[in-house]
This record gives sequence, structure tokens and C-alpha cells, in this order.
Amino acid sequence: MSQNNGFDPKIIAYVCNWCTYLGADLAGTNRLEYPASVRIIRLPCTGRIDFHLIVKAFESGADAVLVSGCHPGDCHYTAGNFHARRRWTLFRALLDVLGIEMDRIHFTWISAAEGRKWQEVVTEITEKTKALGPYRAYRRICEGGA
Amino acid sequence: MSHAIRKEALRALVGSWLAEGKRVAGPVAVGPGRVLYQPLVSPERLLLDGFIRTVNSIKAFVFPRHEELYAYRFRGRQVELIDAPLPEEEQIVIGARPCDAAALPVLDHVFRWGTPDRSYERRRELTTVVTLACREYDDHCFCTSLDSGPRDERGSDVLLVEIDEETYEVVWLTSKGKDLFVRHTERADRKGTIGTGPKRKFDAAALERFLAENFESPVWETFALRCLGCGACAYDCPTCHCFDIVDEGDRHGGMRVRNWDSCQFALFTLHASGHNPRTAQAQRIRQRIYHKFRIYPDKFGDTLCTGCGNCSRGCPVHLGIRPVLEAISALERKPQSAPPKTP
Amino acid sequence: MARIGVFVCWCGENIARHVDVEAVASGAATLPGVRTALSYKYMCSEPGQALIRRKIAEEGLDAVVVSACSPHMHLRTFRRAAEGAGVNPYRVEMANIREHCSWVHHDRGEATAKAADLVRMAVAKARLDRPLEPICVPVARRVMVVGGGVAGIQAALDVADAGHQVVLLEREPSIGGKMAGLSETFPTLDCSQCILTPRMVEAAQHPNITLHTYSEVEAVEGFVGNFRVTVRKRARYIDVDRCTGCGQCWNSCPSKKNPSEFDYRLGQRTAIYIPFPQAVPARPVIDKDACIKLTKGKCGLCAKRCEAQAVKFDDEDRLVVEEVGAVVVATGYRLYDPRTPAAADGISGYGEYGYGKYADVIDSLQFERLASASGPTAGEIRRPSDGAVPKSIVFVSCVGSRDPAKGLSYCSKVCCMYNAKHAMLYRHKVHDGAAHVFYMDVRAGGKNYDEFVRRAIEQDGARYHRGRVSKITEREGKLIVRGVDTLAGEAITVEADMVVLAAAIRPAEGVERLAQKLGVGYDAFGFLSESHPKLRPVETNAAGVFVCGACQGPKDIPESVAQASAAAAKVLALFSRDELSRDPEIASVNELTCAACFACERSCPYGAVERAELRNGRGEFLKRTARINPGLCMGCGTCVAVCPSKSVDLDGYSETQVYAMLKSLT
Amino acid sequence: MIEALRELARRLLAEERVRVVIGYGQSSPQGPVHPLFITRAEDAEQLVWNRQCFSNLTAYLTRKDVRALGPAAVVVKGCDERTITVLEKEAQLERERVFVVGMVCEGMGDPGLPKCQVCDRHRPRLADETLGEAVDREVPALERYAALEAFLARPAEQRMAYWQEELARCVKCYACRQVCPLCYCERCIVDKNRPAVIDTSATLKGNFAWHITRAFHLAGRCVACGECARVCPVGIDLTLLNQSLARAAEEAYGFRAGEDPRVEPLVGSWSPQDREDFIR
Repeated sequence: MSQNNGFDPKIIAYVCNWCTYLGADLAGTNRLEYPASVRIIRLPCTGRIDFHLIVKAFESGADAVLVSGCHPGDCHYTAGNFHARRRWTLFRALLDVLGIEMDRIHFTWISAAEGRKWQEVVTEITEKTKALGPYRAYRRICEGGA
Repeated sequence: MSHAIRKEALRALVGSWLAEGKRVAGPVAVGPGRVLYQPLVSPERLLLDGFIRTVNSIKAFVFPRHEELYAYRFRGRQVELIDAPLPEEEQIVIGARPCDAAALPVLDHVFRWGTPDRSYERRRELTTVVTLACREYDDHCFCTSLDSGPRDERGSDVLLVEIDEETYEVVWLTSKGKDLFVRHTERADRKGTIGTGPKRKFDAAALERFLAENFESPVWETFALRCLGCGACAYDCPTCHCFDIVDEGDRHGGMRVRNWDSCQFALFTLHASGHNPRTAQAQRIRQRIYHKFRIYPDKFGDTLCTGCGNCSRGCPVHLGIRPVLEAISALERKPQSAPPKTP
Repeated sequence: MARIGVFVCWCGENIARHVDVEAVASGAATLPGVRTALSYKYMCSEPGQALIRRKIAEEGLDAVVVSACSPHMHLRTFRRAAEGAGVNPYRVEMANIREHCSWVHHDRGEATAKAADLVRMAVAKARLDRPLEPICVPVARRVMVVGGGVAGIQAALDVADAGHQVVLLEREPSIGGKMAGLSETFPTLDCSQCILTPRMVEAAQHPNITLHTYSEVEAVEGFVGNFRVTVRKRARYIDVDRCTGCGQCWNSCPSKKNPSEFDYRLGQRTAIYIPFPQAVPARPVIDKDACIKLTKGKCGLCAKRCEAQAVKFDDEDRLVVEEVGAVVVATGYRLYDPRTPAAADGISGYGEYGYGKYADVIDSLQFERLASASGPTAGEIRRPSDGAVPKSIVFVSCVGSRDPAKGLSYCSKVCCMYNAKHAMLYRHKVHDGAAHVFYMDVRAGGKNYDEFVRRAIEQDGARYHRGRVSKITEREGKLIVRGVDTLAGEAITVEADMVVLAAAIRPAEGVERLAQKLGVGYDAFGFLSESHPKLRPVETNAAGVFVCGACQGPKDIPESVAQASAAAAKVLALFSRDELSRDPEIASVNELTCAACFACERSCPYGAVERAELRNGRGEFLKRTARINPGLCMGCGTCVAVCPSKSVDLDGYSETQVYAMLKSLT
Repeated sequence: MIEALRELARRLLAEERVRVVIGYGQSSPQGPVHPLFITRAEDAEQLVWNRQCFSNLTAYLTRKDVRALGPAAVVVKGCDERTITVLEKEAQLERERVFVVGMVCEGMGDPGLPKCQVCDRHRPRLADETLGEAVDREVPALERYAALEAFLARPAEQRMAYWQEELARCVKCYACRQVCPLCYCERCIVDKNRPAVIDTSATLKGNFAWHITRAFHLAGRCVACGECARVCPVGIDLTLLNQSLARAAEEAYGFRAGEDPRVEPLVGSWSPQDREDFIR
């Protein structure tokens, strides 16, 4: 992991319990290797994932955030991901105007069957985040004082 | 004879302070029609004319809105406490208003009372206040009603009084102030002159009488309807000094910090038990007036207000102290039977 | 402060190979709230569980973190173990250091560091777990079986015989599935229809079975014990209740030349038809694309002939809601189509075999119809092109199977057996015919299976060539099959009259959509995922949904039937309870701070938020508030996300817990 | 218009249809205009109406001490009245307890505020009684978001730098929150301390968290009355944040907060067709 000046990105993944978490389980069962950069926080549903969690992840030093759940129509709770999708659409607009680096916030639908997609997504966002480097702008915010 | 400095020379002097690495703060325009005391990055941004006063006050330079008290670190199952370093940088506040500077001795009473506040003390020592006497006033100004005025010298190290459009008279009031200016002034044969300040807006003696007897008066409720319960008045006030202490940290440790707080917030007095002794805005407004004009005076023999009017100037609904005191003063003049005018 | 025990599992070598479990345990021991941390070879084994119980007693633990596999695998196991020692089961957390770590990160340093992080997160969460009591909900003792093939019929009958209601759903006009079209079955060569048809009739007539044919699952709501399944009953254009099945309609239908689905296009049927004579229900459907009345507006001969007046040209799809407590998926398989490459699946196809190009290259299910007494040739082996009796047939194994380069990586499992059967049946019917079988290995594991293959070779003279077929061409009415015999080490060419391709078994069309509706996982090939390949082979990760038959993986009839009975047994176990206990990880409102904006109410998928009033001890109104109905809340937490003042929280995934986990990563 | 307003206030109070009229007052002809509460018919002459009537008075409709007075009449401009729709949808007021006095408005401030330049609601539509005559003009959505557009034309790093500079001034006086008619929570999330979702410190970190939260809590709700930015003592232009969300709502869902009382709130409803081009 040291090809990028030893920078190991810290990526927080908020995933739903029923699809993406199981997708990641499947990646494990199938021994699909990927970078050890992601720390999963398991939540019941993408509906539970609110914008504070994204902000908090950056405050906690994340270089990127992944939010992932069931494909539309597959929500274990029928509509949690539809609610979430609408909120994210709006939230992204806000982050954009603030100049938050949108390349550091990823949204995916990964089903319980998509172990390979999990592997691909984690690999890709890890590479992308490595290329971007540490999220210095948010670190500056956190260390900026008053 | 007096000491004088030309305005360009003053600006150059500010530039030289900055060049020496000193922290300098003064009025800066941050937006259309909005002037705030801000740390200066260049002397050009310093604003000396063209506004009545800033919406904020200079208290932030001795009592910052956010201050680290000490750090804590987890060492296994032990907690290690580390004192926050005391400030070391000298700072100069230039262009302060007399009503800002006069607030410093008022704050001193609080922070030097009992156990002195180390970081406040240190900041006071490191800070030199260069005050600019007022030539203009607005409806919000009421310093004269509190026996202060446009060239009140309290709290200042240097007082600048305009002689003409080009020149200030420099009055050094402390050795710290003198050191800053002594080699940069010229001798002048004129002194700066200014007016008598804003007209008196209420009778302080009447206020005293009213507060002695009207803690339970319904008048507080009429003011409270309009108040939105934000903290703009307290945060813009040069003398308000309430704070909240919280811990902020991560798994390795963190910081115990002190942040400004305001008695106008609904949860200011919320107890851990869930009880809140001041549930109504009327109680909170009353508290603010009583603290400034009765509780603090009883304790320290001074008033917790310099009449700057910032509480009204920054108020979203133009309330603040002056309208309240005017109404009270009017009540005291009138027979008690008449109900207060709707604010 | 919590008293937490951390138990790090080696999972044999599974975790310990890539994660330094000792380092993870000793690191965990220093975390706030942790009283004890140790590792053990197999934490889920009985000695492992006993270790947890003993430590709970010794150390007075009130919370447990097991650092092992996925919580979907063993959280329940460890909750039970901890509960047995007096720890509230909802104060048990798992750190998934196997699926999410040791199996996917092979750098020992990185894997160990991540495992330590995962444990720290789990400890941070466990520290804040509240003890909870399970919620009880009643069970609807009614099962839906999706798929009316042999597996579905078996599962339906087993449950129905036990006295519970069954809703049997079939996409085709008749139940029976693939087995209804088979000729004779290995290794006994008993007639497929003879053994299946009585079961079909039994299912149709069973008082506890409601049959929906020509129907599919439209939507699924609810949860174990309380599913609401919306069924789309496709327009049949026949009033099934009126129809007597007399046959006047299909006998009079002028649109006769429609390829028969049941005969895999080797035969023809009318536009109004029953798929095969023994169809259940014995009620026709109208193929709306073939019907002259429905396409051109004239004809209507069938309606005129129908004395029961059962033909309804204005029929439309209907949606029916069935409330069931469990679902059994038995949707079976389809054959891989060797013709066309499927780029999406990474299959490049077997164009060189000429399937679809040469009429006499057919697949094995088509051969079943040729060999079946009820088939288009009445059981005589005649080739499709000219109806001649083939004197030489080549059977090609593994078309699509076991071929990761061009096809599918898995073995379709039943082809070796039916190839032998086909060779045998052909030789029984065409005594002078030559039966060539190209194979890679002969996989004949099973009772009397190998003997059956030996019989085909030794008694019935099937000629087995070990090797693949490389190309099939046609020359002067003959199919030239070029292959290799790897045992002889030579290329061989067989001139054949007919070629039968043992195409791979794939899950039925559209099973992914169904799986998504049910919340069941499936693998890259579309086979449904069981909960555990060994210990929970017919359960899925969606509670109350079970699988059996070929939808879960290729299998033969005996296995499918065994699995169906197993699924039925699981359903019956579920139905043996009056109520189910549900995880109490649900939302609750801080009614004092709730602003009563009811954003939660608008976002709740279950209508679990109620508007309530808060009153003091004297009954005086204080404020309005949202309130969660714990019977309806399923714990998705959408309300938490939309609550502006964060006055709703979700047990098990509370705000404090999530933030504590984040903080543990700083 | 002013006489009609005073007359209406007098009538409403005299007939006891309302207990309080929430309007605008002015202590001196040059002094600032401020909210005014009239509880006696004879005080109605204190009401004023001019180009300085900035406040969105609907903020008072949810206040406990104002509600305690009884049924209220409130003076609204076209921009303000939209909050009433939102408040009603969110179960914060019973429409029948409020008498809405609509004032036809030619714009506030001199020169007019930016929001007034693109106003398409000079005449209130939902009021119980509307005073004054004027015609609305349609404003193309793009024009409404012109300031936002211009800001978004800057590169992301510059936007970030801008906000770092602006938000560094925030002292967390919460005037933006308190003045907002839609920030009616009794216990704001920033005051929640278990867990503390947002740092209460007025550090850059705490200020970003706060302003992200304040703005996003108004997603699909903010009616663009602009009060938050107007009252900010340190002059932070919060309308840019609000506008970004309003425009996203309008572009993605054709939704404008408070426009149509029949439409369900944006957050809390969904459609399977909602766009998701950003989701992989």
C-alpha cells in the first residue's frame, strides 16, 4: 500500500445490513481480495444513514466516505433507500456549494449477491482516494480553531 | 501642546507592527455596510472612518469565543491532564471605541475576582488598546445615559482624538501605550475635539428605583414577546462574559474548552436534572437587565454595560437594552397605573 | 462502566492465517470497559461457547464482543451462548474479522491492523448497548410455495398434509415443471409422468392447497410470520371456474401452428391450449399473441364452441394479496442456450456446435420429449429435420458447464446421468443405432448411479469417448462431429444423424427479481444463496424464506424432493410456534424533546409512528409528540435520519453508538 | 394600505376574532422597523407598513408565549406566507387559529433586497385577507438562482476557501436559527449532548457542522425569506446554502417549498423514478 508516499486512505463505509453488508460478506466467502482501507459501520438500512454521519466521518479524519445499500426496489424495509436517495440528492447540492470534494463521497447500491461489485468499488475508491491524497481541506477545518 | 499623528503615519505604524510580527486587530469591512473587529492582515484594510461602530466588540481579544482550558490524554486507563499553553503573542487593538475599551475594567472585576483567570490575565497584559474617540453616534448609542461618553478613557492605553481630517491627537494613558507611539508622533499645537456624545436616553436613577421593586412586574412579558431568544446581544456586547465549558475529543483524548454562552438561550439554565429555572423568555430578559444593572453593580460597584448599543444594533428585531430601559424610564416618569406601551 | 469480554476467534486457520489473533486480543484487553480478552481456535464450537460462558461467570461480564465471522453467520449463536450465562443477548456484538478481513486482506500487518480497528469499533458499540427484551408477534400459519415443479409440489404437499394452508404459485399454465416433460428417470427408468402426475393431482385437490397457475409474485411486504405477497394472476382468458376442460375449444382452434413450449418447440399447439394432456389444472389458456381473435379481432371460434361460456376475451391480469407466514422458493431451472454468447455473463457461447443452425442438433430436454411416450413423436426417436430415425447419435457433455473460459464454471451435476440414460433409451428403441457420448469425466455419485452408467456402457453398448467436441458441421445430411479422445490420444470424427447437447443448468428466468423482492441473496450465476451451505441448506438470510430444488443449485429429482421436504420441515417448525420473537432493535422517541413535526411519520415504511399527547401526572396537556408503535416498527431507522432534533433513536444502532464507533477509529 | 391594515387589525381585535395582531412597528420615523404585538384595538394605529418591514413575522406563530395569547393575526408578505404552508404541513399550527393578513409588497429595502429583485409573489395568495393591488411577474428559475450560479462558477477549492473565511467569523449566536420560522424545535440538535452531534464550539469545525446542519434541516422547507442571512451579525451570506438546496429540490423534483399546500413535504416522500445519476 505504499506506492503513494505511504498514504493509506481512511475510508468510512456506511452500509445497510441486508444488502451491502452481505455483499461484503460474499466477497469474503469468495475470497475476493481488496485494499484494507475501508471500515464498515453496519446500519439496518440506508434510510438510517443521515447527513450527520457523512459530516462526522470527515470530522473523524476520513479521507472518503462510502454510503451503500440495497438497489432501488430491494430495500429490506421496502422504501428506506428511496428516502435516503432523495436526501442524498439534496445533500450533495449543499456539499457542492460548500466546496466539499465530491470525489470523496461515494454512493452505491450493492446487493447481497454483488460480492464482486463490493470488491471493485472498494478497490476503485481506494485508488481514487489515494490519488487525491489526504483530505487536507477538511483537516484544516477541524484544526482551524476559532 | 500635544502629541499628534497623521492618519497615513498611523497606517504606516500599523504596517510596521504587522511587519514586526505583532498581532493587530481593528475595524475591517467584511461585507456591504458591515464592519467588524477582525485580525488585520494588512494596514490597508483597517477602517478608521465612515461607520458608527462595529457590530462586535473587542472583548474577543481578551476573552475569546472559544478557548482551550486544558487537554486530557488517555494513557491506558489513566487520564493525563495537560495545561493549555498560555498566550504569548503581543497584540494591539487599534480603532477601539471608548465603549469597547471601557468594558475591559468591567470584565477585569469578573475575571480577577477570587481565583484570577490565568489566560484572561495574560491576554490583558499582552494587549494594548488604542482607542478612537467618537465623533458620530446613532440611535443605538447611550453611553451618556450611563455617565460615560465619547472620550471615556477607561480601559484604553492610548486615546486618539481627531484634530482634523488628516490628524489625530495621541493621548497615551499607560506606559504600554506610550511605548507604542512615543517615537512616532509629532508635536502639535492643537488638541483633538469632539462633541458631547449622544443625547441622554433614559434616567439611570429611575432605572435603579424600578429594578428595586419590579422583579415580578408584567412589563417583562411585554418585552419578551418580541425577543427571539438568540445570543446576538450577548455576543456583540463588550461586557457580557458568560461561558459554557465542554469537552471535545476523540479516543486518544481531547480538550476541555470554554465557549461563549448567552443567558438569552432557552437552555442556558437547564439543569442536568431536567429542571429549568428560567423557562420563559421574559425571565431571561429580566435576568439580563438585572445582572447588568443590579446584580453586578451590587457586587462590583460598577455597571455591566457601557452604553455601546450593540445589543440593539445586532438584534434581529432591534430590541436590546436601550428600548427596554427607555420604556422602564418612561414608566417611572408616568403614574404607575398606565400600562406599558407595547414594545 | 461496562464489563466487556472480548473473544477473538481463530476460525481454525481461516482467521489466524492472516490476522495475528493474539495481538488483536491483547490490544483489545487495554480498551476501556474491557475486563478480559482472549483468543480461541473455534469460538462457535461448544468448547468455545463454554469458554465465553465461563468467562462471563468468572469476570462478571455484562457485555460480550466476539471477534470472528459475519454477524449474519453466528451472532445468534453467540447471543444464545451469552444469554445462557446471564448476559442480555442484545449486549453481544460481533467484529467481522473473517469475511471482512482475513478472507479479503492477505497482508498480515494490514489485516491485523484492520481487525484491531473492527474490534475497537465493536467494543465501543458494546459499551453502549442497552439490555433489551425480544418483541413477540403472531405467526400466520400459511405458506406460499413459489414454483410448482416437483420440488414445489413436494413442499406444498408436506406442509398441507401437516394441516397448514398452502398457496402454490406456478408461472406456467400447469404445475408439473420440468419433470412433467421428462421421459424416464435415472437410475430406475421409471416413467416420469407416471410418478409425478398423481402428485400434481393430489396437490390440486388438496383441501389445504390454493393453486395459482399462470401467476407470478408481484411484490412482497412484511417479514417472517407476516408476509403480504401480491400475486399477479396473468390473464388466462378462461374462466377457470366455469371451464370443464372438455377440449372443445382447443380442438376447434384454427391457429394450430404455434411452437409448443412444453415440447421445447419440437411440437406444435393451438392458440388456446393446455400445455400437455395431464396438465393441472386441466384448464386451457389463450396465447394472446397467437389468438386470431385477440390479435385481429375476428374468429372467436372457441368461445362459440364453449358450452360453459368460459372464454373471456376481455380478461385482464389480476392482483391478489396472500398473507402468509413463510415462503418456499422452488423456481427450478432452465437450460443454458448454447447458441448465443451472453456478454453480461461472460459466456462466449458454443456457436461451433451449430445449435439453432442445424435442426438435428438439439438439447437434452428436447431429447427427453423425443423419448417421451407423450412427446411429439409418441416416444419414437425421430430427428427433427426429416423425421427419420437416427442411426447414430452423439451426446455431448458439459456444454456450458465446467468451462470458465467460455461458459459457466460449475458442474451441472445431472448431465452425466441423463447422458447415460439417453444413450440407453436410444439403444432400447433403436437397436442398431450407435450412441456416442463425449465426456470430460463421468460423475455418477449416488445410489445405484455408477451401476447405471456401467449398464449403459456394458449392457447397452453406449460408446464413451473421453474428450471434448471441437466442432460440428453438416455434410450431405450428416452431422460431422469432430472431437478428441484423450484416452486414445487421437482426434476422432463421428458421422452422426443427430447431436444432443447436455446444456448447463441455469436458474429459472427472472429469479433475481424474485430474490430481490424476497430479500434473498443469490450468487453470480443467479442461484439463490442458502444461509449456510452445510448447516442451514434450505434457509436463506431472509427469515421465513426457504429454498429447495434447482433454484439453489443444479440437482436431480431425488435431491430436489429431499430438499423440498427439508424446507417443509423448516416451515412446520416455524408454524409450531404461536408467536415469533422479533429482535427488539427498534426506534423510540424522546417525547420531551420531540418537536412533533412528524417527519418520522411521513418517512416510516410501516406506519409505526403515531401522534400522541404528553400529559403530566394530573392529566394536563403538556405537548404533542410522535410515538413509535413497537408492534409495527421494524427498526429501519429512517425516522432517526429525518428527525431534525434527533429525538428518535434506534436501539442497537443508536446515535451514541455510531458516533462512538467513529470516534474509536480516530 | 396602512389605514386599511390598521382598520383590519382594529376590527379583528374588537370582534375578538383574534387576541393579538402580529405586525410591524417603528419607535421613531427614522428608527428601524420591528415586530409589534397589538393586543388592544386602540393600539392598532401603532402598526406601520413601509419598505423596512423585513421581518418574517410567521416566526412568532410557533412561540409558546405568543400562542398563549390566543388566536393570532399575522401580517405577511408574499414570501413570508409560504412558511405558513410548511408549518401547517408539519403540524406546527392550526390554520384556523391564525388570521393571515396578506400585504401586497413591492419589495423591501432601498434598493430592494436581492430576493425582492426576483420575487414572483408580490401578492400573497393564501391570506385570509389581502391588502393592496399588484401583479406578480413570473421569474425564470435561473434568474432566481443567479447568485448561486455565479458562486458555483468558482472552482471548488475557491468555494471551500470562501466558506472557511466566512464561517470563521461565526460566533454561534444562533440568530439565524432563532429568526427562522421553520427552526421551531424546542431542543435544537446543536444543544443535544448525548451524543453531541455538533461541536458547540464556534471553531471552524463546529461552525461547518452547524451551518451544514442548519441548511440541510431546511432542505425542501426553506421558503427563501432570507431572514437568517439578514440578521447575521457577522454578515455570513447563508442564502447561498439555502439556495443550493432549493435549487436541487426544484431541479430534481420540481418542488418549491410552501408553494402548494396540497403537495407533500419533499423529505419524507419519494418516487421510484427519483434520479440517481450519482449512485453507482
